[in-house]
Amino acid sequence: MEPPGLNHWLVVSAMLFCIGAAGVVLRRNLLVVLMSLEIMLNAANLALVAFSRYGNGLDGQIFVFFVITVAAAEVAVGLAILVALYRLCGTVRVSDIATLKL
Amino acid sequence: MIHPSVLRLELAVVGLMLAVLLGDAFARKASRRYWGAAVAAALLALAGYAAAGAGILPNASARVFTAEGGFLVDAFALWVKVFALVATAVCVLLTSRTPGEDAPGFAEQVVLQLGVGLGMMVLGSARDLISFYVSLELMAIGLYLLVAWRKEDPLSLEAGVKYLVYGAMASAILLYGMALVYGAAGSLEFGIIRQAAATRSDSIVLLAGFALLLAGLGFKVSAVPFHWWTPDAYEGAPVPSMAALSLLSKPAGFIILARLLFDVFWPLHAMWQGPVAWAGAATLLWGGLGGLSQTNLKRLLAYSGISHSGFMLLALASPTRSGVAAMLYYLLAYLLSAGLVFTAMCGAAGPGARYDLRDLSGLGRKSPWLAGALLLGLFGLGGIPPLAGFFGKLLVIRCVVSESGWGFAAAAVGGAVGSLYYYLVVVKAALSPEENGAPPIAPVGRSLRALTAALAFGLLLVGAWPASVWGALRNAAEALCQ
Amino acid sequence: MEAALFHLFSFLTLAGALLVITRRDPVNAAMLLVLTFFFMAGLFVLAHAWFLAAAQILVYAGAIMVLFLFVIMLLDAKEETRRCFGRVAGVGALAVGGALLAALAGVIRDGRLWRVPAGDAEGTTAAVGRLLFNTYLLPFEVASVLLLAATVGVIVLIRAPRRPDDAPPSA
Amino acid sequence: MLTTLIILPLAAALFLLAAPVRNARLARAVAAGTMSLETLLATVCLNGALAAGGGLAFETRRAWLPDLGIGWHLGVGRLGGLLVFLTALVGFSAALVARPTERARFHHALGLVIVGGMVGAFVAQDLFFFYVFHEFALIPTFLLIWIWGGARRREAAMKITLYLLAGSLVLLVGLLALVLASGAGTFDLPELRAHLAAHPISNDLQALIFLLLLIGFGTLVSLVPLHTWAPIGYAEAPPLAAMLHAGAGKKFGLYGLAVVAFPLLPSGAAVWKGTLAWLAAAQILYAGYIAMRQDDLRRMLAWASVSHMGFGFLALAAGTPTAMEGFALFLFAHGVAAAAGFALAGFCRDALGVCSLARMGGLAQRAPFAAAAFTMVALAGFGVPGFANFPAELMIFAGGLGPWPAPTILALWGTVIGAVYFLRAVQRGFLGPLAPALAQAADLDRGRRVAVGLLLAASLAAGFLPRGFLGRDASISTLASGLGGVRSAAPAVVMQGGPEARLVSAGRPNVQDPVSR
Repeated sequence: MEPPGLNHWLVVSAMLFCIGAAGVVLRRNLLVVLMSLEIMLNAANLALVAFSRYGNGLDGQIFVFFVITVAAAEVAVGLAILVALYRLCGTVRVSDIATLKL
Repeated sequence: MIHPSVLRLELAVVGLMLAVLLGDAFARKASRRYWGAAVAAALLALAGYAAAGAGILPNASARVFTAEGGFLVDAFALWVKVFALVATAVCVLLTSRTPGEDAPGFAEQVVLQLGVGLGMMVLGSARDLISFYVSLELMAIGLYLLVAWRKEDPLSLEAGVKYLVYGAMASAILLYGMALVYGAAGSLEFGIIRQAAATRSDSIVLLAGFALLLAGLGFKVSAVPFHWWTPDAYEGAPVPSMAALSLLSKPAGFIILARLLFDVFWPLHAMWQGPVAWAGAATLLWGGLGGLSQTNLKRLLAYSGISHSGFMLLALASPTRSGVAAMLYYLLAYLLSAGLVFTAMCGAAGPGARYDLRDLSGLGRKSPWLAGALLLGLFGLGGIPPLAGFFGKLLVIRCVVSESGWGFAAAAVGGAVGSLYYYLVVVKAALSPEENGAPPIAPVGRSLRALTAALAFGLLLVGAWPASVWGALRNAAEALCQ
Repeated sequence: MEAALFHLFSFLTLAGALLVITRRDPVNAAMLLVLTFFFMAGLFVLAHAWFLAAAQILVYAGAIMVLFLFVIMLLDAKEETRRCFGRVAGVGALAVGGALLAALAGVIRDGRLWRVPAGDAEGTTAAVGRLLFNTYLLPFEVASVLLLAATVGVIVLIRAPRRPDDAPPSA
Repeated sequence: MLTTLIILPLAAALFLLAAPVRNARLARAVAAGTMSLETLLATVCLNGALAAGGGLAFETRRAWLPDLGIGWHLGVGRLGGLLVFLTALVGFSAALVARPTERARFHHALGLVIVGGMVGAFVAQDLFFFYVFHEFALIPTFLLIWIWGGARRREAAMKITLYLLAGSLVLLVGLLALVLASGAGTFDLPELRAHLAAHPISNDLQALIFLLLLIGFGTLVSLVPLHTWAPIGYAEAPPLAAMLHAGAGKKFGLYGLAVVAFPLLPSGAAVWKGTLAWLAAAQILYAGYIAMRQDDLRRMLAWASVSHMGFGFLALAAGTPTAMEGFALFLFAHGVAAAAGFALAGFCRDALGVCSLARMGGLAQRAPFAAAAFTMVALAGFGVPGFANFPAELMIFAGGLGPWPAPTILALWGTVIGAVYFLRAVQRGFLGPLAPALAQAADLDRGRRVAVGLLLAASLAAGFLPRGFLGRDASISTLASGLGGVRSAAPAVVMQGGPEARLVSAGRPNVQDPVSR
């Protein structure tokens, strides 16, 4: 089998990105929405790693390191807000908290 | 190598953050009454120091690099820092009024606001994609928390969730764009990306990355078609966080947009000019017309913010220095007028108020000065001379007429008239006789009074005598467009 | 061998992600997400990003997933009984997604990408660390401020109002 | 000098706001005192402008924002001087007339701000300040109507403000387009005029920019399709706002057309002139017809004022020397007459409590001074000799007959219609048997007598001695170029001799028309 080229990596990353985006837009459970956001970020990570592998040096990998850090913080913040919301309203489903139209 | 002296402003803000945190842990409760004022005073002093050059820039056209070229201080970056410091000070002062200095969580709220301000300061100086991303995220994460801050109010939490989901999605899109740009240019550094944009403008990877970058930033500045989160986030957020959204987050979006358009992707300017202008016109009209049916002041201000974003996008769509200068002036005018409206809102009702328009009824009777501040702010937003908003609008329309053409000028007039109408609706509400159930006005402290006076003075000064800031703005614009 | 592994990991990653967004039970979704990230770490290894592969497993599987599961247990999140996709959002998302896919397809059809040779970048811990603490020290520091801010904010948000003076101030 | 003229009312307004003047009479005294001083200064200013011939008097220049070509440039030409004098005079009378029931300080302060803004607009020689000063005066107008207006004040305030702000925005676009298209890189009016004389803008562009300016200025003067704000706005406004706006503020639009749009965009003007002339005739007849059917005195006056603006447009469209002389005098004549009219109508509403003609018959028996004054306003309104409107309208007709015979003849009917509605108002409101509602009515008090008397005296003075207001060597070349500055090279038609001589000179086809050149 022919070794994978840059385009193979990008195809995977693009598909992953779209899956993540679909999850964010379509799912109603906010926990799953947060997971989908993680998938989107990871799609970008994959692209960065691929570019880094194909001739662009290590900078891309450093970038991925930062993205992982930020993503962790983002998840923590998101989950904290969800917990606070759950305490108040008893739900984490978008359709149940649609006082403001989402 | 990092030269700490170049980073002295940022380090001072970090120091301030730590001081507030430590103070919260150790200081006695009685001593906390003046914290908000003290922090704001420190920030304003820093802003003054930065405006005077901060000892970093020898002259207006100098460029000082540090952190291996990842951090640049030029006149533009310095102006961004001044702006960020002043805007943060405004937010801190608003916070010190709602819910009050001795309330739990006050110190943490201030720390987060300082963090958001710091993010904007670093953003103005970022020279590579990593610094760009990290500082933008610093702002975003602080703001997610600040929007959701009133944890006893479901509306605030919902707004926080919503803002987080949409904001994080925008970040992801932005990040993907960055990845593609990195792949096409082979480097994270802005300088090398610019060269790549000049030599490889036919690369689809580069263009797709650029487009995704613009889309992601469109979210941050609430440009059509990425604007829908704005009214909900504004409505749910407490007033100081709303101020942080519109006085820090949106300006930061425009700052980095200007950096990308006029510096990094300048070689592609023939390509981005049209889309930016169209987005600007659409944003302007949407903001101007969408607000017409609103009955809640916060949502209305969100639409007003969208319409102002449209104006600034139109300014940026003119690929000239005067376009950048117009955008910078407009930002300043927006800071002063919107700040005035927010201070008036803080006084018009206590924390937790919904700010429906009829809650404002009778304000003119109950507190003529608050009503006056509100009116002044609204007229500033509406662009009535001699307030700063007018000159900003003039500069933008000047750019539009000379660069974008008549259709865009018509859109500008249409959007402006629409937003003028709903500002008058707010004025109407504030001047009408009191209805039953209007909340009592909140006691206005000395620091808030001082803030009101300072903003009003600034609004008049900058409007009646733009030469007072024009030199700095022109230098900033020239530094950006080298 | 490398090609086979690449295709295997890619397939598993994508399948895992698809399952994550289609499962009704959040616990299932979370477990599948961990799996997805494991496979992605495998891809990282194939790209010679050794350090990142380790970080991916440590941070995601070790920290983020635990956080997710913990919150799921805390919230006692149940399976969704109704349709888990919104209607209006679905139409909009399909349109946007289609446009996005088309744009990405354009990127991928760029013929030059096929011929890019692999570089010699080895993402060892030493190399990454050297770069991180020299060239990218400043963003590293900014990230530390970010984590500080996030910590402070999250603590306030999560802290239950316990003390009597913690009650919301009356308007 | 001119800076003082602008600062004086603004400073007095600030003083009124800041000082603890609780007494309404004291507030009025402060306002009226300031305005009398302002009127004196304005007289000096008008004299200077007349003495300066075609140039600018009392010129002041300061750098403001040289980067954008904006400077603090003040100077007063003949037309400007006349309007400054008008503004000050109307401002003085309006201050005497105003009787706010509450918050008198604030009321008078807003009036002073309007005067400051209007004076600024008329003396500005820089398009930026020209625009800014006018718009500056709009918000006080809004507040005056909003707080102290009649029953439908909210609607009126919203409508007038939105219309005027929207019109100003169109105007702003037009002015910016003009400045940018000229390539002169300056907002300075005399420099712009000189530059454009040497490098005119292409014809198509001129037509477009002129249209924008026409819509913008036209909205401000209630040009007919854009006039709907005026009737309700004036009908609901308190006397101070109605007098200031109808008397002075509204003239800004015509003034702007005369000094900016027509001289700077001659070929653009040529394109739209015909339309404007017909619109003007239509406006005179249409608004006059509606005025005839009004029962409310203030609404009638408002429609009359809309109708009269048509004469101004007709004069501009004609552009002949005679018409332009008439135009200048007309602005003044209409200003004082309209101010006096709204002062009396305000008196009827505020002091007598009725404004409906059907319910106020026989007022002459109780208030002879008011009746006499209103009769004089009516006579002035339809151009009876002796009042300034007569020579003004005569010159406009004489000048308009040559270029636009048909619209001018139609417009002549406007005076007939004017006679109908004004005399009807006098007859119904002031003559006949005393209406029961007015059994206890009192006549004008001293302050109002002085104010109205002064305005009518000014109208008579200008009617008998128009030269005293237009200048002795009045030549249209200097008037048309408005504020002076560059003298037009056209052969000056010296205005001497009676109306017949003017008719002849205007009717000559070979008289060169400096406005359309």
